[in-house]
Amino acid sequence: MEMNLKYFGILSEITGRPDEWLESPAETVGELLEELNEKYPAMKLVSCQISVNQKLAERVSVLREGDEIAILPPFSGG
Amino acid sequence: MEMNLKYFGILSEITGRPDEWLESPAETVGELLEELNEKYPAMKLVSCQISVNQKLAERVSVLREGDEIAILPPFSGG
Amino acid sequence: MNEHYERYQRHFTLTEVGEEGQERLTRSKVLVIGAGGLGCPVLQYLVGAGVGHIGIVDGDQVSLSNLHRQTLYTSEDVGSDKSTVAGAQLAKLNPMVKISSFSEFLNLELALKLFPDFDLIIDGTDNFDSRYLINDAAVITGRPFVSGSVFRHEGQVSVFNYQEGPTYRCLFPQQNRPGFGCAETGVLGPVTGVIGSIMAMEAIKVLLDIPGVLSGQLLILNTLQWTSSQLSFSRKEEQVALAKTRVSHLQSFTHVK
Amino acid sequence: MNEHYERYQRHFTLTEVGEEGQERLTRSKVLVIGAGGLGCPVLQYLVGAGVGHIGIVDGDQVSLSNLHRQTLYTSEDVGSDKSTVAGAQLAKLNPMVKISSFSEFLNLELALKLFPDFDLIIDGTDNFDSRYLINDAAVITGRPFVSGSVFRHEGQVSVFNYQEGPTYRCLFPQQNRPGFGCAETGVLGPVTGVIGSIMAMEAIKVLLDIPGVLSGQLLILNTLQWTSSQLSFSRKEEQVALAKTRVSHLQSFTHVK
Repeated sequence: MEMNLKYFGILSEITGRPDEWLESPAETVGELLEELNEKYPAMKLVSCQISVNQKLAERVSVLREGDEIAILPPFSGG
Repeated sequence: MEMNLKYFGILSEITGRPDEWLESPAETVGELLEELNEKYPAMKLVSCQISVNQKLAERVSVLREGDEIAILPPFSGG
Repeated sequence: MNEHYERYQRHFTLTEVGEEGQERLTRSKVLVIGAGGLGCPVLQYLVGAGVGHIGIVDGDQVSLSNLHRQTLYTSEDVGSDKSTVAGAQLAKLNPMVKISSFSEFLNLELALKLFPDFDLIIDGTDNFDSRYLINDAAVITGRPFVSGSVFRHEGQVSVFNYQEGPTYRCLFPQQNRPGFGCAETGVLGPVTGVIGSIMAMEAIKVLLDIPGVLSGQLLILNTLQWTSSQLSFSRKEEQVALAKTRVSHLQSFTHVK
Repeated sequence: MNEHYERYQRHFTLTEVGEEGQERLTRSKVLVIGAGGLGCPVLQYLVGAGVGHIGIVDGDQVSLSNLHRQTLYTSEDVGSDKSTVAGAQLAKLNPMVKISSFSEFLNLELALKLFPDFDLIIDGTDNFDSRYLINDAAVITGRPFVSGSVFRHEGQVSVFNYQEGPTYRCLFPQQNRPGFGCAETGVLGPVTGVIGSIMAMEAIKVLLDIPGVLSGQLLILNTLQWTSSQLSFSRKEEQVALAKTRVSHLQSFTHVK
């Protein structure tokens, strides 16, 4: 399944890009996260939330072809 | 043909809405403008530009089903 | 009254404000936590707009490295308390506004004492501890709060605990992992200017009941590409309950002391 | 040098600035036309960022109805020249920046005299005559300019005449129809804060060659919904040529005089 990933904040530095299309066997948000943690080990260190199609998702949320998935850490700066 | 119109600045006040879907026989930007000027006479008084799918268009530009058409006046305030 | 009319003239022709809205702003009380890169524009525009009472909480002193983005301070102010300097400058901007400065870092006791006196809280702090603290105190005291934050060229804004809407913990449950502030990562002044101004706008929307408040919506802005996205999220009662456990901690703490 | 390092500390850890970029800012010269709602944040952030030389052109005096959005002024300044007051306040913010105040309204002769001394022009004016004038003088003198404008809760920003890119006339050919400024229509302070801060960011991008400059792109922002759109447009040689006809007018005018 192909998905459109968007990386915010420090995640775009960890992954080296602001977004990418990813072909993945992951069927849930949790599975996708595991795959990403393997691909980008530094990602494990960062607290972040996942949204699917502009809506906050849970680890158990099911993914569909073409979903837009944003991975966003909270920011603290002011 | 159905088109998605977006009105910026004073135009959203003239038309009473920020956007609308319009069923129109217009085949070019110029023809659409004529139709709008009839529907919203006050529009004639305002200097504005038209963009089609996020690109500045000319009066002769040809329209297609589902086009996103923005009507934007320059702003002067500061 | 003439000064009132002349000063707020640009508000009277706006349907969203008008004379009634201006009257409402004048009766409003807003507490701004953090008078830094985000707090400065928030304070300037809320004091300019004529909010009746503004509280400023910041225990920090002005440093040279603040000046590129913290527009209420000058080189002469280096070393002075931010909340005091900001208060004095804002009083000159609009003497019709009552300004209270608190030169302290926020803690739970101070938050629970101050929040009930204000209608709306602004979180312009620069660390996660303060953000969770503000969230929890806002939940406990039943106050909405506008929250903004930046990371390099990106910013986030949302309004939490507004009309039974979701809280900060509903979006970002607390996790023991590192965060990143301005000091470590660097930031350009205009980034805090954009995000702080957006926060001021949201504050005015909350105070005047203007539709479209960013409640249950996180606005994320990239200031290099000017792309924005909005992500929606819902209230989670277990996260709201978590905020309230703070009170019991405080009570037992106070008791033990 | 120690002050330099401490003051710009938050820039040094940014890959887009760094020590080299800071050096470049220090050598840059920016002329800001209009020290009003848009000009104030632009000036504050560019002076804060350490741009070497800032010129301010504004023939207006501070009035009470400016104060809600023009954050460089206080009640005590009412009646004084904006460019003078702004210059004095900005010098306190960052004494390392050279500031030149011109208490005049821009006309073509002044523009053609001043523009060649600066690398970048900022259009923060509040009327169409000035906007076309700045465009034409920028085209004639070969200077890029950052242009921002607001209408109620909406704002527009673009960078014109940047690296052979399109000009203001390529986007909005001159037409004899009415426009709308802040005085007639009203505006909330944070709206000019957001748009002015965006303009300051674009200025820094131009000065430091950071990719993504809004050249050939008009950013339109709605501050009630926080929706943004970007519309692309191209250079039209006949519109660029039109700008240059201004010089012949001036030459004949000067000649006749």
